[in-house]
Amino acid sequence: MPEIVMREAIKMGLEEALENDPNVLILGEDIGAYGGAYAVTDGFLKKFGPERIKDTPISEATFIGTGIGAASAGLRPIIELMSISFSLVGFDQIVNMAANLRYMSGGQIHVPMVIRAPTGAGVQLAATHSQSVETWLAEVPGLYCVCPSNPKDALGLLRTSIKSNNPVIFAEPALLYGLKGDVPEDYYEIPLGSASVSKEGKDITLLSYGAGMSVINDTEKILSSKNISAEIIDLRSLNPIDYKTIGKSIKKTNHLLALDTARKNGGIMGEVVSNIQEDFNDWLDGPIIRVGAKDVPWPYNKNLEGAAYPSAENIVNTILEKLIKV
Amino acid sequence: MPEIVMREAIKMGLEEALENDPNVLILGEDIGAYGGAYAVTDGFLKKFGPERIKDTPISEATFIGTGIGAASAGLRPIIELMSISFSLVGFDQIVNMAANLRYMSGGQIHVPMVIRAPTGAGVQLAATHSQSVETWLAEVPGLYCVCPSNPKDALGLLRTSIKSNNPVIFAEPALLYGLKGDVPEDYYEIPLGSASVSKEGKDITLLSYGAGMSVINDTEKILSSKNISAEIIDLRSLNPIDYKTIGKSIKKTNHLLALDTARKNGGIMGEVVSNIQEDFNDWLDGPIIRVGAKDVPWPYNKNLEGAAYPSAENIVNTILEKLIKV
Amino acid sequence: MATLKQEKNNKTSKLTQVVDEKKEMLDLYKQMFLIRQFELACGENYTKGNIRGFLHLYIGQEATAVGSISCLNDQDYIVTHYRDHGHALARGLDVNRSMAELFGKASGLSKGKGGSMHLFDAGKKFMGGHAIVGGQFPLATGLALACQYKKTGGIVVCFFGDGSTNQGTYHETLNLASVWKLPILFILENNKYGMGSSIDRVRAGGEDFYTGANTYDIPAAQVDGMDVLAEKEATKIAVDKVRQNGGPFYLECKTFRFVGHSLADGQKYRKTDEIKEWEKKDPLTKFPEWILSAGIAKKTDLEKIHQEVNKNIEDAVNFAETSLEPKSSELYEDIYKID
Amino acid sequence: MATLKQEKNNKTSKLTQVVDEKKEMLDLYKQMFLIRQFELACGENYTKGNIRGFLHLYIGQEATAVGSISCLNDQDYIVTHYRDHGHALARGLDVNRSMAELFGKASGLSKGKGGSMHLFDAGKKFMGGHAIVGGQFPLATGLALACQYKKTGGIVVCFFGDGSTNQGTYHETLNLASVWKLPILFILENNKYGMGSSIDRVRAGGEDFYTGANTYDIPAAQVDGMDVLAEKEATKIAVDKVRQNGGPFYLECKTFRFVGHSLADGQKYRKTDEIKEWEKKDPLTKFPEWILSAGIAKKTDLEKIHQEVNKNIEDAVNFAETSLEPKSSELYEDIYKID
Ligand SMILES: Cc1ncc(C[n+]2csc(CCOP(=O)(O)OP(=O)(O)O)c2C)c(N)n1
Ligand SMILES: Cc1ncc(C[n+]2csc(CCOP(=O)(O)OP(=O)(O)O)c2C)c(N)n1
Ligand SMILES: [Mg+2]
Ligand SMILES: [Mg+2]
Repeated sequence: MPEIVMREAIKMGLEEALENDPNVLILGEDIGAYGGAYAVTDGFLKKFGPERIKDTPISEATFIGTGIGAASAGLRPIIELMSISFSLVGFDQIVNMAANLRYMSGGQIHVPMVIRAPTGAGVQLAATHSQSVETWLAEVPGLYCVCPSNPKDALGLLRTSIKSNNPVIFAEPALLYGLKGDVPEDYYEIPLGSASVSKEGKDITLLSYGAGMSVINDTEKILSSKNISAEIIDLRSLNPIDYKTIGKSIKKTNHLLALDTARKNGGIMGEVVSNIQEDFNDWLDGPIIRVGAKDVPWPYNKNLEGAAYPSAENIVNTILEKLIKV
Repeated sequence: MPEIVMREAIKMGLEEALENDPNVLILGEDIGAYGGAYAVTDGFLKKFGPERIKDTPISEATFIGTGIGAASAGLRPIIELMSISFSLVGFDQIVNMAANLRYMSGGQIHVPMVIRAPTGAGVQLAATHSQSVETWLAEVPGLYCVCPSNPKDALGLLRTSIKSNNPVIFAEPALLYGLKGDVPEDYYEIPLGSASVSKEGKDITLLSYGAGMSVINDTEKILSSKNISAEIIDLRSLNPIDYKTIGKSIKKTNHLLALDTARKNGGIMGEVVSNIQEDFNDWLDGPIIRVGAKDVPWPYNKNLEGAAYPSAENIVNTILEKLIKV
Repeated sequence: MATLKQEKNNKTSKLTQVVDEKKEMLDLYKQMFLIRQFELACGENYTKGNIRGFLHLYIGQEATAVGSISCLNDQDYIVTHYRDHGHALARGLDVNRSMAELFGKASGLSKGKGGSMHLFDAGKKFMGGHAIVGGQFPLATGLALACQYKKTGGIVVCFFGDGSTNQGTYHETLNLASVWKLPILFILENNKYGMGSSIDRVRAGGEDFYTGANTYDIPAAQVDGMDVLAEKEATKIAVDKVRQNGGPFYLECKTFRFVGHSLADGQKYRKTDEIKEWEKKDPLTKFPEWILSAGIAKKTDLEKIHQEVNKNIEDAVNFAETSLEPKSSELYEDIYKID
Repeated sequence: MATLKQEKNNKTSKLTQVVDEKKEMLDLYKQMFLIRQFELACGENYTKGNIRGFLHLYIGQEATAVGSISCLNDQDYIVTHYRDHGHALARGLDVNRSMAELFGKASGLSKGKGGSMHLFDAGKKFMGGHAIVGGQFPLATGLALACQYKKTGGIVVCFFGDGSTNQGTYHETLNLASVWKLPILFILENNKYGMGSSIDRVRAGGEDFYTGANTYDIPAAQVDGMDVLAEKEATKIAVDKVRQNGGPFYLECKTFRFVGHSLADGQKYRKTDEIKEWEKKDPLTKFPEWILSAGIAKKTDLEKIHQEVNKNIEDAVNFAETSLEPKSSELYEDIYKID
């Protein structure tokens, strides 16, 4: 199949689900007549009609909760948020309702729902619009959470997310909607909870997810030019986390660098690093290095935003300084 | 001064602030006529009047935001939430408004406000009412976050929190309102960002905060009976975190166990452990052990809740197994 | 106890009608009495420490749940808040398993994981029991969307308190339900207080809520929630409207709780006089009085009910007490459904 | 351009009155023209890549901000949403520093940290610029609480869009403002669309919003927001009411944006006809026509304004372009105020 951009891949996954399962419907602000803030659902209203492509009022708490209710009565709603930052307006519904319903009912209810939302900084939307809220949602038992870094993973993960019987947070890096990549023509799925080793190597494991993967890929190129062989892991799923794949890699490379493009403090990698240092201590030849965005609100100015964002050059320097002497 | 309970210490701090600063007022649900869900503000309405003790409708988003607005216009509002779980209903106001206003305005605005709320599990309130949301709020730049474990710290931290020119999350362990402790008669403050070494030791550092301190104290007693000398650190402040005090201790003991009574996944200690293993790697004689509550929604049943809650016995066993062979 | 009666359009004999009426009235009474006795038993067992956490009793409001829920059928969903025992029992949830849930036992409705504030019985389309004030509104909208989308013919009844109308989700949900013409019956139980806050101190717009529904183009009515027959009639009309028109309806029930907000409430915020005044309307006194005076049933009929119910409650407490605690492996069950 | 005029109760000579009126009218026009030209310059510089992120232009709505804000004094606070340039300029915020903020420069109002959606000037009590729809409501309540508590005599004007009324905070804040009798003037700019959603598709209750304010016991009125004088008169009455009574007032302004929601909007959701129809009411055409036809000022007066304003805008773009980028150390400034 020819290369397609991430936006297209997500669109394909949605379209396929709408076509195959009459219980799938989409709820969100301006997904219909407007065509979606990031044009992911463009054309859907015409194709699937207003009963399945439901434009909502600007009431995040309520239309998220409506998805939860609909899911618990047997539909498979997909919720689109214009930004994952707006999930904060409906946070209680996600954290207390979607995640807890099954447990509090002793397993009587399940909530097959996907919440899709653009995430992350890098497009100069400033502090209110640039948060990476998936790092919090990934910590809530009862939710699954994934974040693809390329079109192929986006489609594969979206398929399993929509088929899942549980609420899934599907975080789409806003920076990557235009990213191109190959997507297999034959049907495939990517299981929730599986990381991918996108490049093998032996000196150090580089771990990230979502928009961080392009920083990691750049990092690997520089390291390679210095004859350092890096293995690259794309976490893909933030809950559950595939510690098996990470562990296997560490046993080989004995070094780990973990990158968030979310703020370092509170990024998903704090959790990962803390677990890895405990469970794989004997295989580590030094500290695990964790990098993330600077611990500041996201600024509007391009240079400042860039300075807050992690860079491959800095990562390489840190590796050379702290881990691998060349 | 004779021993007082934590509830009394907090009450003292509030009363003192109301008496000394006419710009201090309290907003919250049922803090006036009812006397407060946990009776912390009992009697205040009569003493300070309805202009300063303001009963609010059940509108968390709005009365939190009202506090933010009032603070940015020069008042020093204290917001009481009946449970930190209810902050999720007003999460956007805290995370996007209180925390970001100063930055987004280029330093023109400041928000001297305290949000007080009971936190944590242990009183059989089940999944919706038992969350430890301070672990998320502590990760937001622009907010401070503290959580006392005893009456003395509660009063000292409350004083600095109310005097701070920034928004402070003041998390009060629901389990501890009745905990007794000495409170100095002379005026004192406890700076935000300072941990306390509550007991010196040499074999291992035990780190926790809030309700976790009583588990840690029990742990220390058992260890001591086995001739293991533990140093105990009470984090007290979750943002900023006093890495200096922790680091100093680790240089001495070379072992660290960090405990959350929040769920392990997403607890504050993931962040702490990740940083410590990186910055103090050379002083650590083994992995850092992190313990937390089980990664499940909080169940109602007493035994199940107890099983989800960390226990001193289990911690001791883990230490003996993984770190210190006796 | 005057109440509007709709004409009955049936061809059964006069005798059958009388028998039906007797049965119907005694059923209503039995349910209300069951709830009252259940709540009293809960209070007792809270004091004993068998029930923990927060406990909110429904005492005083029985007529609302019983009258309204008697109009629903099996396709209809119910959603409510933490003061949920009354709605649960009126919906016919198992008394033993309800009590066992409050005791936190494995035999409880939710295996002891939810407790008093989070009662569920999905089989009976009783979808909780929600402890975050205002949290249940969006859920109700979603269930109604499913009814509409799947054309099941079912509707959703969403119970809520006066205090919860101050949450944003109330407004958002009324708006959405109206825009999407969702089959929801909003039932406000206006007991004049949200915890310690009387509505005049926290709400703009006066004592009546149903008038505000027209802002959202939602038809609305008010009913005496202490009068089980009035409640039943009003709900019947409302349910019919929702089923026929598809869109929402708003029913405000004037009611009162005779006890504190929860078992921890000293009720400093209200006068004993006010409680006394309302107790005169106690449906557990007025309704049986009317039954007797109207000659619908005899004292012995009521006594029989009392005996039956008291036995039920005794059994339920017994069942709860003797049921097993959940196994500790249960901690990890029911978080995710297997994919 | 007919508009209700209040009687002027002053003793100055007729001549002064005429001079005052001329000055007043030209001032209003100048401000509207300034906003229009500012917005056009923004659009241009967005295309050039000098302005980034999301950019929401105020073109078409100028009469609302200018008419209403002209009634405020220095003690009064203003809070608005992300479509904030018009309100900022009408409040007299520095044009250069406003433009510099959009360019993300160190000389910007917020040192380049906030951008278009987050304009602030605390010195002028202009408290943002809020990009989370509905987020500004509670903030306004809090500022009003401070005015009330400190008895400053100031009031708060809270601007918001039709779309934002679907957020829960709208409802919560109207309720609280009424219960606490807070000095807030709620100004709804009803431009018929929230992004691509026309109000009839997302809102129950019809085209008019001000009627809903009575649910909260808040006095309300509606005004033609395309008519700067009508807007001014209505606001004056509203502001007086708020100042005198202390409590809130709700003013709905019927208006329209002639351009897309943001610079990324293809406007597929509405017809060109509708835009054309509204453009006939363009305050930048109608108002100067009226000024001339009523003999209040001459063409040359207007031309002088055009020249001045165009120079202002040119200077502002220049200022913004030549201003320095913030230093990277700025990244860590302005997070906390030193204790
Ligand atoms: C978001 C949230 N805020 C506060 C509470 C605490 N709380 C529980 S019930 C209640 C009062 C609700 O009153 P109302 O809606 O009138 O119902 P009633 O108790 O009278 O049946 C409050 C404040 C809560 N559970 N959730
Ligand atoms: C909580 C939240 N949801 C969605 C958005 C995206 N968004 C920005 S503006 C807007 C439309 C708002 O419409 P309205 O209030 O009518 O104001 P107008 O743009 O017409 O001036 C939307 C949906 C947002 N910024 N915040
Ligand atoms: Mg009530
Ligand atoms: Mg609009």
